[in-house]
Amino acid sequence: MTTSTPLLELRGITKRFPGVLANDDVSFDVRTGEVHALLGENGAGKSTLMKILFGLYQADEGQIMLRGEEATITSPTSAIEQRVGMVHQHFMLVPTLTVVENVALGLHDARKLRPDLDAVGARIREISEEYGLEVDPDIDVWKLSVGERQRVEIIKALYRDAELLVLDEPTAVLTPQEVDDLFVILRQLTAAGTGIVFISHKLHEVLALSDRITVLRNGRVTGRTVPAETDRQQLAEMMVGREVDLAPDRPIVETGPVRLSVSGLHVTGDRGTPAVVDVDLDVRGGEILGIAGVSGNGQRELAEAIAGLRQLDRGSISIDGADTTGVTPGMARAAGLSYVPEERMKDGAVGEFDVAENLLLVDHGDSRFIRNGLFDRDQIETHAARLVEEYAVKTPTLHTPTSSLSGGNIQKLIMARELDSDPLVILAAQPTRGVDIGAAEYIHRRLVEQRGEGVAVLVISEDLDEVFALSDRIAVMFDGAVVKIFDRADATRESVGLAMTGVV
Amino acid sequence: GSDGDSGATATSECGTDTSVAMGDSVTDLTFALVAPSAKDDLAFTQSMVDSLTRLGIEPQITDGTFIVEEAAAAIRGYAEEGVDVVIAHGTQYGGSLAEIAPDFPDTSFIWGTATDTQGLDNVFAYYPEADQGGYVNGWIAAEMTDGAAMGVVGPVEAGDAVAYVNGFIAGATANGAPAPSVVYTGSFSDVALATETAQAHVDNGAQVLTGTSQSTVGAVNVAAANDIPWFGTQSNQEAWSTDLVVASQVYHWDVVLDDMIESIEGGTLGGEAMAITLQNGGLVIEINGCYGLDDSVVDGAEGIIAEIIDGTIDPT
Amino acid sequence: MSDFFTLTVLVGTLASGIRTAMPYLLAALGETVGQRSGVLNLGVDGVMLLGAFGGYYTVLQTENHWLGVLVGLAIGLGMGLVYALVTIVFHAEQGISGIGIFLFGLGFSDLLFQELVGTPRPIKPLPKVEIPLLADIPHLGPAFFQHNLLTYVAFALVPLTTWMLMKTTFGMNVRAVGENPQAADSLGVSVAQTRMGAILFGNTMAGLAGAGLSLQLAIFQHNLTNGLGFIAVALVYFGAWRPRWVLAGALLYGMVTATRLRWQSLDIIPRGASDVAAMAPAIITILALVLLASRVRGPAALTKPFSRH
Amino acid sequence: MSRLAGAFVPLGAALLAFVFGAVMILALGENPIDGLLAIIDGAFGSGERIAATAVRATPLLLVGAGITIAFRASVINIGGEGQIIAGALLSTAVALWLPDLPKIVLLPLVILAGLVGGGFWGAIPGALKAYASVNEILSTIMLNIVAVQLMNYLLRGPMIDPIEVEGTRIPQTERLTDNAALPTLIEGTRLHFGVILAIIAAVVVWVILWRTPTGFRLRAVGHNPDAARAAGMNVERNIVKALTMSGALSGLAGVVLVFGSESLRLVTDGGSAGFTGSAGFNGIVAALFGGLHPLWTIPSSFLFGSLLTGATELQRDLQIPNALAIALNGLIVLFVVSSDRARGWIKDRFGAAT
Ligand SMILES: Nc1ncnc2c1ncn2[C@@H]1O[C@H](COP(=O)(O)OP(=O)(O)OP(=O)(O)O)[C@@H](O)[C@H]1O
Ligand SMILES: Nc1ncnc2c1ncn2[C@@H]1O[C@H](COP(=O)(O)OP(=O)(O)OP(=O)(O)O)[C@@H](O)[C@H]1O
Ligand SMILES: [Mg+2]
Ligand SMILES: [Mg+2]
Repeated sequence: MTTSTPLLELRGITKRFPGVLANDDVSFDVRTGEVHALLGENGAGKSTLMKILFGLYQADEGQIMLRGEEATITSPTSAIEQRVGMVHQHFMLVPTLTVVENVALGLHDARKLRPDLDAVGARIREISEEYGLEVDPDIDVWKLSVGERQRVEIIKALYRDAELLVLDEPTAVLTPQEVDDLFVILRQLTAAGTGIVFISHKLHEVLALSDRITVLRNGRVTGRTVPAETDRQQLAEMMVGREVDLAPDRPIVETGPVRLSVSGLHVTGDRGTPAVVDVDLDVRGGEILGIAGVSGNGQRELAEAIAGLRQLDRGSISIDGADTTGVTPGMARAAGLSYVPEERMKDGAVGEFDVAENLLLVDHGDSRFIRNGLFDRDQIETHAARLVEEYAVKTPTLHTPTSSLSGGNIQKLIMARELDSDPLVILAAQPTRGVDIGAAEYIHRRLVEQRGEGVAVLVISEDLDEVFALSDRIAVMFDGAVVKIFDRADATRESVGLAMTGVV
Repeated sequence: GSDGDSGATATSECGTDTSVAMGDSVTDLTFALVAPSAKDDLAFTQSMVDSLTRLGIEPQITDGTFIVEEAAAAIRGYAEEGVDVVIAHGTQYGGSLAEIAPDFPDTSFIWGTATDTQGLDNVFAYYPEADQGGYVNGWIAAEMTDGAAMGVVGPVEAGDAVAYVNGFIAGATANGAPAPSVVYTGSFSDVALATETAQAHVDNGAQVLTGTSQSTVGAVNVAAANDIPWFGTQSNQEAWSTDLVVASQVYHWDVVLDDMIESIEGGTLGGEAMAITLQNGGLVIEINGCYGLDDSVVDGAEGIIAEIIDGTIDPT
Repeated sequence: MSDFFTLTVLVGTLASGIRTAMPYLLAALGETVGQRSGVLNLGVDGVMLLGAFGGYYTVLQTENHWLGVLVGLAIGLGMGLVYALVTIVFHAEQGISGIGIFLFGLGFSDLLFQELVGTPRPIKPLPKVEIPLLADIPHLGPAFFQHNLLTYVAFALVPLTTWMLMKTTFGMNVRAVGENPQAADSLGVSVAQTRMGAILFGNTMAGLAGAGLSLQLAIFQHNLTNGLGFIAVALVYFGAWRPRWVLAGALLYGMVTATRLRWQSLDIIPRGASDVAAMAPAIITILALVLLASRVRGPAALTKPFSRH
Repeated sequence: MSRLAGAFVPLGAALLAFVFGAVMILALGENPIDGLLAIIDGAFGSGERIAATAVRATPLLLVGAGITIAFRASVINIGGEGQIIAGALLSTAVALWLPDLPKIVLLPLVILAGLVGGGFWGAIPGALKAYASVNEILSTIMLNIVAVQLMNYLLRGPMIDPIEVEGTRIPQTERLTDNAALPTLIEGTRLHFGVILAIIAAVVVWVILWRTPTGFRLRAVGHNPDAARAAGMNVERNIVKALTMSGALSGLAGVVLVFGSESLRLVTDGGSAGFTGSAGFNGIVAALFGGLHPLWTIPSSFLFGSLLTGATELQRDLQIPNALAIALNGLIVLFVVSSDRARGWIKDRFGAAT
């Protein structure tokens, strides 16, 4: 570590949103060539702080110092000009544009008639090669996998010669292999002198990558440390402010009858190619089946087919013995399915609806909530208040628009809704992606609880820690097929990891 | 009033202004006019404005009220204001008038085009026997074309338009022409459709065009561009094309208005429907001096008009 | 029926369909660019009416068609500034603002017409420009190469608009802000400026379409467009935001209109069925879209105002 | 404080629009004050005029209430004109066929027919959108054209007043039976039962949207069809439902326009506006102006109703073409929607409330 002026110094940053103090007198610095990790629960204020740095928000109080001088950053353009780059938590890509176009956006003054896409493409290939960021520059972004999109985001920043690179939860959507690749790239960058802010909820990543760690809670800095002096347990407790149980107890449960059965399933993906190929699965009551696999190997299509959201080409599905092949989502639910979709803001909740309404999204037709043909508002309030309480959903009121909750809290809300309806089968896709440690622990506990009540649980996750923490059996998907099903006792990270690459 | 104009055709000196000059005032009654299109549309509404002008009457005008509800409000408003005579110049206003007129027994309402007064004794109705002029126009057209095709640009297949068109067909075929081709565009106001319709007729070989409604202004342009003679109706349409408008059947409502005013001044506020016809001089075939129609044709037309007037010819 | 398949009639129908399509095409191309940037403008018809009156009145006064066209363009540009102010600066709801523009254009063009002109007086129509050599090709010449200049302009603008959208910096920015304005903004592309540019383009085209209509018809009167601008907006959806499909839609609408009028003229459609004939373009457009079954999604940010917070 | 600002911003904006209007009136050589007074007098000058204003607002309110359903379900319904006509045609047909039924039976039947006619005309674009991916802006605009021609056809053919066949062939029905007329509320004015019907409709729409599972589904589908589908809702059916309900209310507006009119008959002038008074469009303005809230659409419709009736007086009194009033309406819309803050205020306070 050097003693010279830090690359970046944030001094006493305060940012208020209506009713929320998102950052409260936060100070934070980054030196050249280091990775400084920013940790905190969902809603702690990490993204807000970084958006201020990137000129998307203006701080109410405080200063930004870049290379020792006070900087005014009023817009992303001025951030980019001052060589600050950011890879956003939610991808900032235009899906209908090609990779080159996405990179070229904003590079060219609109007064310049045509963007020199050839030159941009050439430079992208150079960067790709230099850092091993493989991606086809001429492909439309909507055709890319999540990992590839991530790479485009990084290329965008590198293309602009960022000296300070902010990565807001870059690993949330990556496979373990992709995470390793990313770390190689980031280390290369720091070696070249780039300063990096790294935000993640995955503590082992933080410990592996960063030079220093700062923890935020409720908008305030609550701890600063370095990896050598701490461990996962301690970090988790710094974040959450209480003791955290990282692996839920899984009591032994008698398994019941088969509740979910999939056989000979073939499904076509969005690109018209086979996405699920001849999959057979049985999940019994009282058992958690984890599906591991690198994203894009048919997990999403499998989940959607079971939930009735995607047409299937061949095969059959049954829930609790009832044939649900090709039914509507409503019918699948009627048969006893609860579904926690992968993209929670897109498929799981209605952002404009308030918390109480989202808790009613599935069961709104239930006679409990209706009196004389109209909604019984007292019942609805009571129901919502109970779920918010039981599932520890942090929300100012029951009538707060759901979109203003943090990701973790939205996920808890969806869990509350889905688990409360006495399901026979729970299908949970990426249940804790982007969710903080505290909330993830909570969600895991709830899923295990359902298992204890004899529910069949199917968890799809790219996070091997999660798969191992929850599953009784682990199925590995590769290229649309289930290549292997492990008993928990026989599974090791290595054997599962190998199966994920198609080697059985 | 039937002793109005003596001749049923009037040939304008080429180059004269066809706009109507203010006549000597015939009455002290106050007038208001409510009409669906613009007061200077060179068609239906203008025919009434011109007629009033000839009588030296300057009415208060609410024009462009194609929305019946609005027209009704205006009609009622004028009656409330104490205007003596309110002219509801739109067939579609009749229903509203049936409600309004009884509320104002001292006001006289004049309504057209309509063939009856709906049993109201303070309502006069007026209508044109438009088939008469249509017949004459058709006859002249046939005389000029020698068996060639003719095209008619119609609006919606209803109302006076049908009478005029049917009269035109009758006149043309009676004079040995093949039946003119008729297109109803489905709109009174769509100029683009009227224009393309005229063009379609021309492409299909039409040597003469006619049409009715305010949308035909576009069709006149097509006639002009292709050097094809045009026959007009409702108002004198020479202003649209000085050279190619052969003749226009012009509505001289003043003929019946005159009679109505007489009645009103005599204390009878309505109860009668009056037609403008070639007989009473309310329909005038105004021939464009600039077109240079052969005198023989004009004479022939005069003959036809005389036969319609004396009933030898039934134009329907 | 056989009458229709004589060459002259077919040629006339083609020419008529192309003429009819011109104002639709111009307006719809403009609206396409606007919508690609995320801005819906339901006021196209109003802007067209203002452009139509401006163009008409200029020619009435000066007899100079190109001045008329210029005035139409300028009026479109001016209305574009108004619309940009309302929707971009004030973030007003786009649907309702467009209807405001429509009502203003409908009323104001009529007001000006009544005060300044009164009686509809014809002007000299836009002259036909015969393309050398091509215009002389039998049958094809009269159908395709004997139109007024604006018609050629409208057709030429199809590839040009595609080029602008797909190849230029402006077009790339337009597509980006229409799909994901946050992403464009995060790279320093000004969402406001880009949308402003697209709105100005769209409205200028609407003004041009209006002037094109009145100069082609050589007349103006109350509500000359008769809802043409609304159909132009509909054609953007028909064309799924792709200029060449918008062209296909405009041509389809124009050709069906031309054909039905000719079939009525030839008595192929009997006189009593005039109303059914008048429905045909609308119904056929819908049916064509059903058959094409295009499931193309529109710009994701369409009608959504952008702000960072 | 912010509430005060909220109330004054749109008023200020409307005032600014009137200043523009005043400039136009001045340019026409008239006194703008007289103009304003004429508008006020025309809209509110007497009991009868207030009644006329309410009657004018009625179809706007009905269409507007329907529009709130459609727009809340994210369906852009530009087809009000066609749906009004469809409702008017079917209800008129019922009154023509069964003129002898007692009022107590016929009137509800006529109202039902209007709902069904308009609902059917709305269901077509609904089904096209849901099951054939045809954009509803396109199909509703096109169906307006079809409805007008259908009306022209029926009124000059099967439904024409028998007298007219021999007479001047005016495309209109005979005067319909009084048994189908909407009862007058206050003798001597035109205020009729339709006004109450419209207010009831607006309240019912509000109840449906925010107090019933049906409305809940419509709104969920409107905000996020993906989440709605994943939660088990039938997105397609809800799209059809939204357009059907929206169309049905426009159809009811058609009933009110025929059976609340003085003429008690359906007449066409070949286009749609002559009959509808452009309520299909003005209703959209009223609804959006009311923040897409059915209850706020009530005052909003009355505001536009009063502008429309006021404009007639402006023309009658000062001979100012009513084109000016139309332009002024456009300006008011533009100025008031631009006073964004006020809309935000209304939304915060009432729109999000359930
Ligand atoms: N634009 C905004 N308007 C209002 N409140 C906001 C806005 N953006 C963030 N917030 C609130 O500010 C707080 C901090 O949010 P922020 O996104 O910075 O959290 P985070 O630490 O990045 O959480 P996560 O781990 O879920 O990404 C939260 O309470 C959030 O709801
Ligand atoms: N999420 C849900 N939870 C419970 N019941 C539902 C749900 N969605 C739909 N239903 C029920 O399933 C049936 C089909 O629903 P759909 O949304 O298609 O509306 P619908 O049958 O037209 O009902 P309505 O007219 O009452 O809205 C209805 O009976 C409805 O009550
Ligand atoms: Mg964050
Ligand atoms: Mg139902």
